[in-house]
Amino acid sequence: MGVRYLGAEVQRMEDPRLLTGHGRYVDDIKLEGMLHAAFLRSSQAHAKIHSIDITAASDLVGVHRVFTLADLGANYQKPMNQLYPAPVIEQNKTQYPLAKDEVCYVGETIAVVIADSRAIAEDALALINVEYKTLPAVIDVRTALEEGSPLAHSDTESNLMGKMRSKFGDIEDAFNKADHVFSAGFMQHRGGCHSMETRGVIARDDPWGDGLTIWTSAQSPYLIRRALANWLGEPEEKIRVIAPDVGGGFGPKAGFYPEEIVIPLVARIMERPVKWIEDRQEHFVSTTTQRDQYWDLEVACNVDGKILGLRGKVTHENGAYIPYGILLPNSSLTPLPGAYSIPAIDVGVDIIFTNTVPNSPVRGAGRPCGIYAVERMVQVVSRKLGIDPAVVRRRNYVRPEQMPYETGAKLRGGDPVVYDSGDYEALLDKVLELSDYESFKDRQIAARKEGRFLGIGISSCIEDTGMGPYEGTTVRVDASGKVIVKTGAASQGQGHHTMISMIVADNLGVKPEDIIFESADTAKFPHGIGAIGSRIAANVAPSAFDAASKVREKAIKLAAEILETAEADLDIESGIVRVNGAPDVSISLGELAVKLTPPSSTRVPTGFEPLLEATSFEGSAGSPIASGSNVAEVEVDNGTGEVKVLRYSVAHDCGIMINPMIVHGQIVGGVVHGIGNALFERMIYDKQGQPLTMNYGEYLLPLASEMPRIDVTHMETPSPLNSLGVKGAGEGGTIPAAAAVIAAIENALEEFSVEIDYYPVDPQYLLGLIDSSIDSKSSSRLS
Amino acid sequence: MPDIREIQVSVNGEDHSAKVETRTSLGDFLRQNLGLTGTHLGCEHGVCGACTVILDGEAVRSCLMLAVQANGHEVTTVEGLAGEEGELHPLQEAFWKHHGLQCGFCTPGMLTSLVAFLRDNPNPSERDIREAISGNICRCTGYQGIVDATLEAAKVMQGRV
Amino acid sequence: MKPAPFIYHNPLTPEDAVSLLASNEEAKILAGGQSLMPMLNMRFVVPDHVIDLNNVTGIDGVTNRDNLLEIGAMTRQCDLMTNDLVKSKAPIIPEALEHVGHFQTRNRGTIGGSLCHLDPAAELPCLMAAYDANLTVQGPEGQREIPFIEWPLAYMIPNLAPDELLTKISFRYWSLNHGFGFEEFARRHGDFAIVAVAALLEVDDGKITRAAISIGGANISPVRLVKAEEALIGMLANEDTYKVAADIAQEIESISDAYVTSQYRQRLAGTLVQRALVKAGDRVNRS
Amino acid sequence: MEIKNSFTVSSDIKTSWNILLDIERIAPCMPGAELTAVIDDTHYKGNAKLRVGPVSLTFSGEAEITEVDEVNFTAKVHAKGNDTKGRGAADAYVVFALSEDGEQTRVDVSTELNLSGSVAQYGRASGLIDAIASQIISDFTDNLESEIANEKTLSTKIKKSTDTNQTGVSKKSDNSISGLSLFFRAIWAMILGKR
Repeated sequence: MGVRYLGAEVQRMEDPRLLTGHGRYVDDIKLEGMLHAAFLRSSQAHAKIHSIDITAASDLVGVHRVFTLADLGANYQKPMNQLYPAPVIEQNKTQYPLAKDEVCYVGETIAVVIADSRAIAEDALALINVEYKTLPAVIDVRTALEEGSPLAHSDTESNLMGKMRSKFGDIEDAFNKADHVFSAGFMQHRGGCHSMETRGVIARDDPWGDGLTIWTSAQSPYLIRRALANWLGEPEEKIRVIAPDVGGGFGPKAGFYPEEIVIPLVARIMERPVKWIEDRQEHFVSTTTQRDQYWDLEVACNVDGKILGLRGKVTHENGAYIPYGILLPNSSLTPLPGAYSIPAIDVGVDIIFTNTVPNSPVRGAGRPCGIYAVERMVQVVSRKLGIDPAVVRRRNYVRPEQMPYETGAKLRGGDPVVYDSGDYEALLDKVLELSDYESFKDRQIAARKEGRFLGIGISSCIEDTGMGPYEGTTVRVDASGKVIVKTGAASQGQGHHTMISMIVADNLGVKPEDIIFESADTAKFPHGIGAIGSRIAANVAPSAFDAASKVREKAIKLAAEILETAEADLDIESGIVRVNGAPDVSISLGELAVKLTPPSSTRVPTGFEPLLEATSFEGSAGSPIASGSNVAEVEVDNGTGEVKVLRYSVAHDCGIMINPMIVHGQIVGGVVHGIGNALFERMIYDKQGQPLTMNYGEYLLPLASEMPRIDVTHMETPSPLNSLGVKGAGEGGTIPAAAAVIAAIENALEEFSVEIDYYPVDPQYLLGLIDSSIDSKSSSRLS
Repeated sequence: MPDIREIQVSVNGEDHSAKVETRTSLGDFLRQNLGLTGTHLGCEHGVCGACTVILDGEAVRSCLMLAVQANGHEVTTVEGLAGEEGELHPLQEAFWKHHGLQCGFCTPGMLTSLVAFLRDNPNPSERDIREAISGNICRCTGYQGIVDATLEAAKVMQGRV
Repeated sequence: MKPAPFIYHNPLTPEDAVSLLASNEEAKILAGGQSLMPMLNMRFVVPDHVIDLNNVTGIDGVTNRDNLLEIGAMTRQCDLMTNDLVKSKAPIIPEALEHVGHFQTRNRGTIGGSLCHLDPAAELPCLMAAYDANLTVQGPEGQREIPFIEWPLAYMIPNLAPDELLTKISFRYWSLNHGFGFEEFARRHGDFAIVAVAALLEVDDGKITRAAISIGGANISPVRLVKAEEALIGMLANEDTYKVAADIAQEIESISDAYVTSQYRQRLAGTLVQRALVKAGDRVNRS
Repeated sequence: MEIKNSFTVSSDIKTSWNILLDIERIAPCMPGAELTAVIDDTHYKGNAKLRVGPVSLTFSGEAEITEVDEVNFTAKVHAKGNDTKGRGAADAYVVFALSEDGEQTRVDVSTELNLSGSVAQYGRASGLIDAIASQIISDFTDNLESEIANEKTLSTKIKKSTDTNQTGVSKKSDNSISGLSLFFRAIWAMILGKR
């Protein structure tokens, strides 16, 4: 068996369909007799509901029925499940699928209209009259714990959802013996999902047949099946959840939403299929997002820049409910100490309820925030001590000889964070070379002579990827010789079909085009976890590899018996088992499959189980840690405050790359998301909790016109944790980007001593910093 | 009482006659009445560009036009870009080769926009292409694969490759 | 995001359009649709009648009459960018239109639609303010002409009665060797400007003889920087002179919103007036 | 948002207080508002029209006098209304407090106004909407002042404001930055929904 596909830039199997308009997204599915839903959502950030009058809406021609919570049935007057229970959740608040008597954010579902068309359903929404008693809203996390602050939920005593802390090493000692202690405070804002396809759900109930079938634009169909089965009190087997083509996910589609309860229930009650497609305005107020985090940190270091300890506090805005456990605050802490060997850390997080859309991870989850925090403190050390930021990094990196390196931090499940492999300084060297870092000073001076302000910034990161437990694969050869590959892994554009087909094709000796790939359908594969946390490659690649190997072994063993030759003399190529050196002695995989699925009155060959098939759940023995170093080069316009990213360089290590073209796409796309966080994307609420950023003219997603060309180079340090040596790559572009861009801005404005304390960095803020620096300089000259 | 009109539209070279409520957008009409679901509605307020189709040769937002306004006009959607035998348009080929798509949702609008753009700008620079697709949002790719694909498609279409 | 129901009307002449406007309450005119359609989809605007101008004849195209450019209200933005008359007589217009949305929206968007929508940051109103354009509107009683300065009544409210239709925009173009500069600052390509500046200059013997500076986005409708225009007359066309105008621009009355403060808009106005004048000055000197 | 206004009238506190409690008399002081029904002594129905650029809103709702303190001369009113086409709601808590200021009466009007729904959710116009709301309240108190001070002046007051609006953007010199405020003059056109 020669490796043919692994490591090659194989063009994606998904693409011909998607390029010709033949994708199948939820909204493309049309079922006989299907009705359409529109949700009435709270216009209030926080209010008691006195009454809901649905009379006029129900009477509208074309409306079939309007449902409030009470109309869903006596068994269903209860809040939604907590997907990830955890002891640190002191106050567990999940929402009702339709509001009961209190709404806690603008966008919370209150009622649903079922009509002949979406347009008519929307007509009816305007006729529903909700009588609210407005309650004070909590919007600013910084004051949410103060005495007398309004409460995000009227039946709680405090807005504190819970506290977490990452503490290891002797922090007191580190700060006592350090030459210097520096501090910095900053706010990090990460925005929403904004996948180009919004969410959407179709449900059909066939009580005498298939049961409930749900098509949903989701990253974790199995999680939805389990959560729904739990909530309904029904067996999972009678619920089928399918994630068809999904137009981007980025985290928020990995949860379980009220609509995924309401639409199935309503379809059951109406005895008709029902479709709901989230529109873009709904997306802004109902799809979970990340929000603000305020960090106050102190770093202890020696004169040479060696960092001894890091301590401080984070205030995390959680939104109104906890649909998704504590994944986000947790993943903000676990990346500390980043790529560095920092012996002592003590950072706590207060998780705060506000009357805004509930939180969930968005590409990178908390990791971009944790890494930003570490990188900011490295930057502070570099600036305060006047040591080049590359040098400070060199003096602090975890070194290859320290691998496996246990940081002291813990993963969500309680396992220690262990860096499995990598060479962080080598990555830095690579990115410095790629970005012409050495000659930057010349570029900067030349530009300054023309009145232009150039700056450069470095950021290094680690990323825990491939969290367990598994993502299984079944490989089966059918009578036609086609290879059916099934997995629980759901794709939102990451190219799983191609990646998995490459592995199976290599191992089984077939062509990728002879593979029939099926995924993200709970009826097709018994269980899966979901596409979150850059976990698919490191879990599904080993299981696909293993399942294909087992099928291969079985095929060779059977062929050896049939062809009366030794197993060692056989090889499989293009789906045909051949005897080495005797090419016309052969049997096809299809023929072997028939032997193992024989007609009636015949036997399965002795010593063989039926089916030329194998299933594997092999994954990674821990979280493989990917790593990267990035360099951003920016120009700041001192007349407008505008920042242009001129150049962006990435050196990345995600272990062995299965398909470098796909990895490259993940990195570049991730970087652009990170630049969006650093400079553009911001969702604003007013003091009453009304969202003000409700369209794409105001929520600034990165466009091609503002994005730089991104140069990427790779190192391939195999992970020792799985059979293929792979690590995840889905978020490694996003995680370090904001820190690199912001360090570059500060570098560009060094003469103004600008210190940036929040992102996204908008031009108004930056120009204000420049102007006030000029003002203070001129006034000090005068005095 | 819904305001319904009968319209005649040529879509991808095929004549269609249909009754449509006047408030229906061209995008919804293509998707729901004609079943051409390749045209995607991403924002329905004219910013994301996913719904772009070619109307009488020019790229337009199908969410910002009423179906009734297409009466008597010719529309090309993503389904109409490949050749009669299903051979991919050079731009589709180049998107495939350069990984110009991930989830594929913005892709139809990117392709229709760029087909019209390349007709008027056969030798674009990278800057030209980036400005041309600044009205098409992609959340996955970071645009680079799309830009590279367009540069190559331009060459192919000029017979320079 | 589907529009509320309405009755659609498809007039073929301006007169028919006006009589439809006069006979139907709560009617909205649909020109290029690039602003109205989003508002219909979001149900911000819920009209009972929509009157489509796209099949109305005789209200598009560009003509040159006695040093006046006359532009039909339904002339599409893309056509203004490629029109030879516009390119030669008022080259600032194609330059500014590069900033208007994206090529797909310019394929539908019209000059009349933009002037009637009257977004404070829109480029075309800013340009028409710079040119002191006259707007011809047709009503049941016939036509009237409105100088641009009287066109904005309020935030996004033009001086147009419910039964009137904008049919034509005309302005006197500047001498062949005038200089022009259009500068705007938006966060991303094609976004609404935070502030936009259109500057026109005529210079004789190194001294400024005529100047127009129009600022969009700063206030609720475009504003002419009259004080600065007057100050420039007779001065040498150089950066020090432009600085005088820029300083005046920094005092311009400005609005705040959820994203930027009025102070920032003022600051931008200063920067952009300076840059637009430099550009205009350079172009004069070259010709 | 919270908006505070104060004025002093020359009439004595008793007279002022009686006028203030005459809702049918003071309702028209609210620009764009009309009283449509009197339910009882403390409950009223009405409409308020508002135009924000291309968006014409009609809020239909109720006002309730929630508290009348004859001893301290304070009254509280809660008014709320929904746009008839579902584009949002306005909710206002208004506190009127009268105090003697020598021979005169000082009137403090404090308004807590909350807008919700799509009318409140447009960031680019948010500053403007706040300004419009403040202007409405401020004009209301101006009119109220006139009503209390001298009922005859009320009609002229409103007419005057309307005139300002109809002047629109007038002379070129006025439009320069040294001219009158284009911004605040223009807001009147929106409040009154002219054209």
